[in-house]
Amino acid sequence: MALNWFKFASPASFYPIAGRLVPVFWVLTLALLAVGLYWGFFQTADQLGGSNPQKEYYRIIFIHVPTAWMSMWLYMILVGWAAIGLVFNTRLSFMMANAVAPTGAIFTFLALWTGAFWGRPSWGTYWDWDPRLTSELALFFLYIGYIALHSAIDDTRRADRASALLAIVGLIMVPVIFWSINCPDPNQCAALHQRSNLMRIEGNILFSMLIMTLAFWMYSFATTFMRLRSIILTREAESAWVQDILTKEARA
Amino acid sequence: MFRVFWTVLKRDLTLAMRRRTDVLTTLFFFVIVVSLFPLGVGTERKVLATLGPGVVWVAALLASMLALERLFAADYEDGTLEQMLLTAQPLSLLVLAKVAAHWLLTGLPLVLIAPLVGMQYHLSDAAIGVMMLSLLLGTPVLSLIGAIGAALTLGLRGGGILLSLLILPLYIPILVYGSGAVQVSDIAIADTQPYVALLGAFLMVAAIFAPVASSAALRISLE
Amino acid sequence: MFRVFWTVLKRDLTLAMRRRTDVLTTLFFFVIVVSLFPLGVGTERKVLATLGPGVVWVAALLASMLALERLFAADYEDGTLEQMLLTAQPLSLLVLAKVAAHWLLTGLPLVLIAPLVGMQYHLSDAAIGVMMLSLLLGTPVLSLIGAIGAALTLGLRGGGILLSLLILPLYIPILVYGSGAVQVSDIAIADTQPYVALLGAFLMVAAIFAPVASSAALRISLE
Amino acid sequence: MSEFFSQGGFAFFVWGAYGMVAALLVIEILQLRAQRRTLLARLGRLSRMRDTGATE
Amino acid sequence: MLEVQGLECRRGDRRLFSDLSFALDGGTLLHVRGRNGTGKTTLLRSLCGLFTPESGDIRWRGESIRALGDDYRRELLYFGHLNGIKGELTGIENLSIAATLDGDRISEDAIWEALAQIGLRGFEDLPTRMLSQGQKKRVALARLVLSGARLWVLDEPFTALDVDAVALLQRLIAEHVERGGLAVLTTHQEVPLTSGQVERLDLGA
Amino acid sequence: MLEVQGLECRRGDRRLFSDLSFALDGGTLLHVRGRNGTGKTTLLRSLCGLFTPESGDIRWRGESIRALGDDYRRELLYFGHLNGIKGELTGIENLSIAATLDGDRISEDAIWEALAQIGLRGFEDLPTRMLSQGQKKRVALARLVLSGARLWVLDEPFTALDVDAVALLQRLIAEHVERGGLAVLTTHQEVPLTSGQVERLDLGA
Ligand code: HEM
Ligand SMILES: Nc1ncnc2c1ncn2[C@@H]1O[C@H](COP(=O)(O)OP(=O)(O)OP(=O)(O)O)[C@@H](O)[C@H]1O
Ligand SMILES: Nc1ncnc2c1ncn2[C@@H]1O[C@H](COP(=O)(O)OP(=O)(O)OP(=O)(O)O)[C@@H](O)[C@H]1O
Ligand SMILES: [Mg+2]
Ligand SMILES: [Mg+2]
Repeated sequence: MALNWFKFASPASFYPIAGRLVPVFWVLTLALLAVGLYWGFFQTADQLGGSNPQKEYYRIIFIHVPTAWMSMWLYMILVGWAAIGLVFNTRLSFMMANAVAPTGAIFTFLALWTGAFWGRPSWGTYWDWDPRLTSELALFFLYIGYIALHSAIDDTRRADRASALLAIVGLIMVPVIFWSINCPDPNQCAALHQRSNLMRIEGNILFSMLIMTLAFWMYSFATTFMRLRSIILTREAESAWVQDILTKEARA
Repeated sequence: MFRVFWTVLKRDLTLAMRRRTDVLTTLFFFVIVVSLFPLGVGTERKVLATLGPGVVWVAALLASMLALERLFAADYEDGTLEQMLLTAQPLSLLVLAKVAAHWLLTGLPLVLIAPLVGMQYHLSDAAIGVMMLSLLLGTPVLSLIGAIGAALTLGLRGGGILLSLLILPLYIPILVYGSGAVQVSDIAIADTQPYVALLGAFLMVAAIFAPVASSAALRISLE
Repeated sequence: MFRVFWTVLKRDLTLAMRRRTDVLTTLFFFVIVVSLFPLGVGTERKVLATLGPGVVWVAALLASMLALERLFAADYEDGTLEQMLLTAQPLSLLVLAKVAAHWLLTGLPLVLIAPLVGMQYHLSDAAIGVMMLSLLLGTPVLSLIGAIGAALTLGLRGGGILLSLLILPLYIPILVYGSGAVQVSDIAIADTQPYVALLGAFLMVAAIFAPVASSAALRISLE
Repeated sequence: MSEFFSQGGFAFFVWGAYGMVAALLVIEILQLRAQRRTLLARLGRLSRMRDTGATE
Repeated sequence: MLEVQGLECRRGDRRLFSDLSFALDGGTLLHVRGRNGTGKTTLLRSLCGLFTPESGDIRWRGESIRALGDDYRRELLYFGHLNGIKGELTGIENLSIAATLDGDRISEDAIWEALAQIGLRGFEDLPTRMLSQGQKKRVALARLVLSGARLWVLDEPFTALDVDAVALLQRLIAEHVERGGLAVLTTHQEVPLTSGQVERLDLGA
Repeated sequence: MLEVQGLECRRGDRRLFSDLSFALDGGTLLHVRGRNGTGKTTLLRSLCGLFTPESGDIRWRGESIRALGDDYRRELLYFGHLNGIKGELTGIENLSIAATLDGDRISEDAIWEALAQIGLRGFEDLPTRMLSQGQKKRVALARLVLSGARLWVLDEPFTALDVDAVALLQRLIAEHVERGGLAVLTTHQEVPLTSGQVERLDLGA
């Protein structure tokens, strides 16, 4: 069984599977985006009352929260693959980690951007040194560091392992960073930010937010697999099966 | 085991003594960066006093980071690092000894020169005391964490700026508590204790885990 | 003559585009350093607004200086710099073109990202405008002066920190007038003109003399 | 319709946020496609070159 | 004693060799040969555990060298392209630090003796950066005299050495093999090896 | 045409050679020889004006090369230990930039032609870092085909080249000398030089 799994995890067998899955993910992405956006813009109230009144700008939530979530989930996925690669020395997992990183960095940037565009009308400022914001920024730097380190090393294998280690160290540090900014004064650590609560969010809003999150998941799968295919081709360029593909492409 | 630690530590100190400039440059870099700020920000006493702790700490971060670039580089280039990987000693012990030597040569001078710098920023005596203490506890953590980055970027082109990209975000907690301690010290001295305790805790944790991570990084970089 | 300038400029830009990270690292280093300060100094709006100009300028100084380390290094290592010395073109023209390319890749991005950074420090729109203008005029001067240092330290070990010792003191006038302009802009916009005029004058002088000095330094370093 | 686009006067913020998301995602897709195309072209050329090199 | 099974090594995206197997007993010398870039250095570094092969096993006395770790490294002496000596330290200092790290307790007299034997009498306490290229290499080779390692892995040990030094090194290797030691080496120049059982391995043929 | 008088060069604190004098006319090849570290490279770099000698004169057409400056460099082509080509650029880009900097206006066709002549057909627009060591050296050598320089200074041009390339380069040098050009070169391996008037200079003998 384990042997089977490793066979499946070889680049040669994963390449065509990924190729077949990509269009499926694209269709799902478009469908979910359509539903989510429609619901978000036309099935929700224009203004929110309550303790924290919000005007139309709250609609940024439908992209802000999903991008913010994706940025963190994708980082965990990246670290997961990196760790598997380091432990089991499997090439495909490093390629996965590599393929995830740019998409994750983009989502992180988008979380920052959409958050800023939400903050201006809501808090009256684009940016503040709030712990959550700051640690999102630190996460962005970690993504960039991962990508920069990987591309600075010419030897792919060393690049894979070195940046994997960096990602793992980063994963340990992110909570520490978050906590240190959240609690800069250990004398009064009680004044923790209150965490937002999904349960309090109104049904329609919650629905389109979750649909948009799903759409971004599908989008991440699609782009990651596309990138993965390119990476596999580059790295396996001299193996026979890639040569076969190339001759087929040339004829087509 | 202690004998090995001591041998490596003495070796690195001897090497540094035989080519002295490497030590002084870090110190001067620190002093220059700290002195630049009043030029950029203006020289009002009150502004400077609020700024002081933060500036000193950021300058310490930058200085320690730039010096780290050379932590393993010389040994890497002449092949002695490779030989260290092949000895029957735990690599993380050797790394710890090298980091200790590095800190003695680049971190400790920053601690000792801190009073001078504090005066430039019109800090109170109490604040200067706390600043020295926080630097004493904080700079070793910087060296320890930075060693991981130095090991990862060993022998790469553009190493310096890449290293800072990797390491500076990880320095944030030290910066927050280090400068926090100094800022608080101006209000009531008793309050600084939790900061110091936290920095001490960071130091313990880093001293245990960073050498392990660095030696893993070294093994990767030397393939 | 313009053809030669353009060839070298295009060459360096092409090279940078073919290995993109070198460009991005400088930019991110700048952003990281700027982002560290509020964590060290505290996040009060008013403090940050006074600090902003100085911090941005010091960060620009450091970023530009660290990037300069690589200005001639790659060409030195693969021998193309040597070949440039042997062409029948005035070396200072080639140096000027290389510095121009370097500024387009590392200085201009700083100018363009300044609004974002200004926002982090809650600067007013007018101040952000002046900051961009002062960076636009000041960063080329940094690159030009730094080129001399980069040429002098070519191929030395510990180059990075040595370079900063040589160059940072020379950067002081730019720092003073650059950050001065931004600070003044918050009071009355008309007043910034003399600062801008001075920065412009520095730029003219540096553009004329720095390439000559750098090419002399290059000839010395390549012996 | 114009009411929808004005988003209660917050058009800049709402569309600024959505616009950046749309722009970056589209750019990523385009970049991925371009990357694949150049990669295939390069690898194809390399393999053809290797073939001719072998016959030389 | 040293067994290699189904070894495959890659560098970058290129496979250097695959399915390489051999077994060596005590008293053997393995001469690895091949053109530039065929992976000799990579093979030697894999044998030392400095390079992780793509697949395959390397065993020492029947156990995987990964699992053995420090116990393997205690029996190993590697001599690579770089000398591994510090230019700022004297020959004596270099060798005594190396000995401490190897876990050997060697008296200073023994080190003076070794340096004399290798032809560096009078240069013992000069910083090694003041020595010529060949003399630097000799300092590094003095470790061969001092070390009690069972397995010697030598990557092009003869470069930069003059005729006398080459002869001396050949004698050292021969004595090591006679004592039941194992040696793996690469050289480009054809050097006649005098003793014990010699095996040859051609890479990239 | 090229005259050297009483040349003395130092490196660090060591005098490499002193009182070196020779004069070369058009159609001559000077072969500089000597052991490692005797100062061959230093001499060649002095001839190019890259290294300032301690004392002595170097003249070209009767005038000091310092005074000539750009006019001398226009007639000079130097080929050192380093190839002087950028790995990120293609062969075509490398050569056309080099030509522009040399002040020659060379059409792109001529460059393609030169690369083909030097045996790089099919590799013209690959980044040169993807080429093997010998192919990289060939790209650099294509400059010899394109250049109109009168004086060639070549420092160990034959290393890393295979037999075909060595023959090609010998032919290029011979043709250059036949056309009345001047060439100064060093090589360690004895390479038979076929044409024109050959002079030899032994350093550190
Ligand atoms: C640049 C500015 C901002 C950044 C970087 C940012 C970042 C984040 C991150 C990282 C999360 C996910 C947190 C988690 O799941 O634990 C998040 C969630 C959220 N953010 Fe923001 N944010 C920003 C501005 C804002 C603003 C201005 C608002 C609203 C006024 C806002 C409202 C929310 C809400 C409601 C959530 C969902 C909370 C949850 O489910 O935990 N954010 N943001
Ligand atoms: N750090 C590296 N990154 C990527 N590829 C490398 C690296 N080091 C070596 N290689 C490649 O691996 C191959 C084998 O290198 P190796 O050093 O093992 O060869 P070798 O047989 O020792 O050659 P030589 O005779 O020149 O010493 C070469 O083609 C080289 O280009
Ligand atoms: N940058 C330098 N600084 C100080 N000394 C140097 C430098 N470069 C070379 N030398 C010394 O100058 C001497 C001559 O060097 P040079 O490179 O001219 O020798 P060479 O004859 O070309 O040797 P090879 O055959 O190895 O190329 C050598 O002894 C060397 O140690
Ligand atoms: Mg080798
Ligand atoms: Mg030479």
